[in-house]
Amino acid sequence: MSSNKFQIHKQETDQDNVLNLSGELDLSVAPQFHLALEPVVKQQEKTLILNFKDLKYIDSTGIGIIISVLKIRDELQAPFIVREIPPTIKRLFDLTGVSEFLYEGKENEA
Amino acid sequence: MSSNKFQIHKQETDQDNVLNLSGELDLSVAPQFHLALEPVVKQQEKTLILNFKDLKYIDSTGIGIIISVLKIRDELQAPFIVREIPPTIKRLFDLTGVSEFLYEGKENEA
Amino acid sequence: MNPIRLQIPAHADYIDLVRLCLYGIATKMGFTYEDIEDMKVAASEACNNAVLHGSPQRTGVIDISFNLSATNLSIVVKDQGPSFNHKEGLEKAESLHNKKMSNLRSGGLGLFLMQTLMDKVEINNSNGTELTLTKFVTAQNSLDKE
Amino acid sequence: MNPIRLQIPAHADYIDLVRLCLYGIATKMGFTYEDIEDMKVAASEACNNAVLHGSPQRTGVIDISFNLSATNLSIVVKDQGPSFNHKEGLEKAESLHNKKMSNLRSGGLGLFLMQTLMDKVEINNSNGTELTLTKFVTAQNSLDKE
Ligand SMILES: Nc1ncnc2c1ncn2[C@@H]1O[C@H](COP(=O)(O)OP(=O)(O)O)[C@@H](O)[C@H]1O
Ligand SMILES: Nc1ncnc2c1ncn2[C@@H]1O[C@H](COP(=O)(O)OP(=O)(O)O)[C@@H](O)[C@H]1O
Repeated sequence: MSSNKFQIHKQETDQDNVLNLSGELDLSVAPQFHLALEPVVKQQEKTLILNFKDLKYIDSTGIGIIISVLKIRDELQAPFIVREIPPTIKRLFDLTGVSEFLYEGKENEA
Repeated sequence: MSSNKFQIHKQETDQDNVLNLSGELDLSVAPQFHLALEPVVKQQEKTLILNFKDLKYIDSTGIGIIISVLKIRDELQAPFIVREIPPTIKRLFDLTGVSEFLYEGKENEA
Repeated sequence: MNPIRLQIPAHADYIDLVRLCLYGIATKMGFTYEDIEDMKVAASEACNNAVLHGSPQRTGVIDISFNLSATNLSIVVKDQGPSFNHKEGLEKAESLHNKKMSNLRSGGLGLFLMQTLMDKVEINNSNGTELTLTKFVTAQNSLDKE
Repeated sequence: MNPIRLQIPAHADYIDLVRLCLYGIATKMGFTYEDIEDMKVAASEACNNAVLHGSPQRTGVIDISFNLSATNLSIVVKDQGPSFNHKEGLEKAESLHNKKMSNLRSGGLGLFLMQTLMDKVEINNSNGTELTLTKFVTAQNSLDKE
């Protein structure tokens, strides 16, 4: 089915791998998110950045994937930053407690 | 129920009664539309103007009400103008043939 | 595939939910914006009729089912109301073109619009009214398979 | 009043239709934006579980019903799958607060979120899983009667 409900726009620099997420991150698009993470999640030398600015929806499926990224990056001692989390999504990060493990970076920061 | 799915904003001048329609005009809001028309549809001395600019949806319920307005205004030989019909709504007016009976006025015209 | 089913009280207040669901389904299937708008109106006309003519006590329900295939979407609208002469209804349904102002009626455009906006309209009247509205996904926007 | 019913194939692709319907219904009832967002997540969590745990062959369907009253909305999500220890599930559901990174699991937040985001969560496991999520319309945005 082609609903384009979730998009990932990737930006790569010498220092960072940035994934800009937009749309609805739910169970149906989890495979798509995994696929996009696969080539970057184990790159220790680059900072992995998830930008949530245009994300409209997330639930425990997406939060679960973020937790798995957190754990992999932590084990590798590799930098991982989240950015521009909209209020409705921030609320879910806070309620679930995943916020406590996330490092929120500002633009121009790696 | 309070869905505010359909709104009518009325503007009255010395010459005109303008009803600006917005939202979805369907069966559920037909009584609301009738109620708004009631005090103006028989005022012969003023031009009755329906502005469709912000209307997002119409079906045969709304078109039927417009036909009844057309007939009343025709019998009274009173002026009736429609304005700023969006393409999707114009298409339905054309398909049903109601377009042939409507006089489309421009802004600044009564 | 199993159809998607929606059941609403036979009351005008809930018909917009049918449009909302239809929008979600048709978007998934890759229908164009114009086709989606056409289907929204046709499905609403069917539901309007089910509410106005198919639910004498307005206490009933309307069953809508959305049957998805790779080539088309069929929307079935079912009420428990009395039967009517649907063959004649479908044949006589007509627009206002070439009519005189004095001959216009404010009703009677529902079946006309359904026929005009959809590719196929079928009515089964054996037990309540079951109206099937079909639209084909046009070639340039056909279903992307996963 | 009769509930509004939605039936979808037990597949992740159709869960967004539940959110769409819920959005339409909750808007009508006068729920706040934040309450609607909360219910969308909770209902999706219930549907996710019905797809992942309640439909072993993924050939089944999920039945959702929306029960509207003047004071609250109850969303019932029903699957035909195996039963589970839902008392323990509900009691043990917890957030990640005060955990160590090494103890984090990437699953297990669904029941916690449902309980946190809704006013009431009930599970009936006698025949498949029937999960009822209830949210009260708060005073300042209570249902406007027609
Ligand atoms: N679901 C239905 N149950 C009973 N009668 C129906 C149904 N749908 C349509 N009809 C009959 O067909 C007629 C034509 O329907 P339609 O073209 O939609 O126009 P309208 O509903 O405005 O009269 C209706 O007036 C009604 O007599
Ligand atoms: N509808 C269901 N049918 C069967 N088992 C379920 C259902 N919902 C939840 N469960 C069980 O409860 C557990 C906890 O659910 P949940 O908190 O949503 O987390 P998760 O689904 O991520 O494991 C699931 O792992 C599953 O074993």
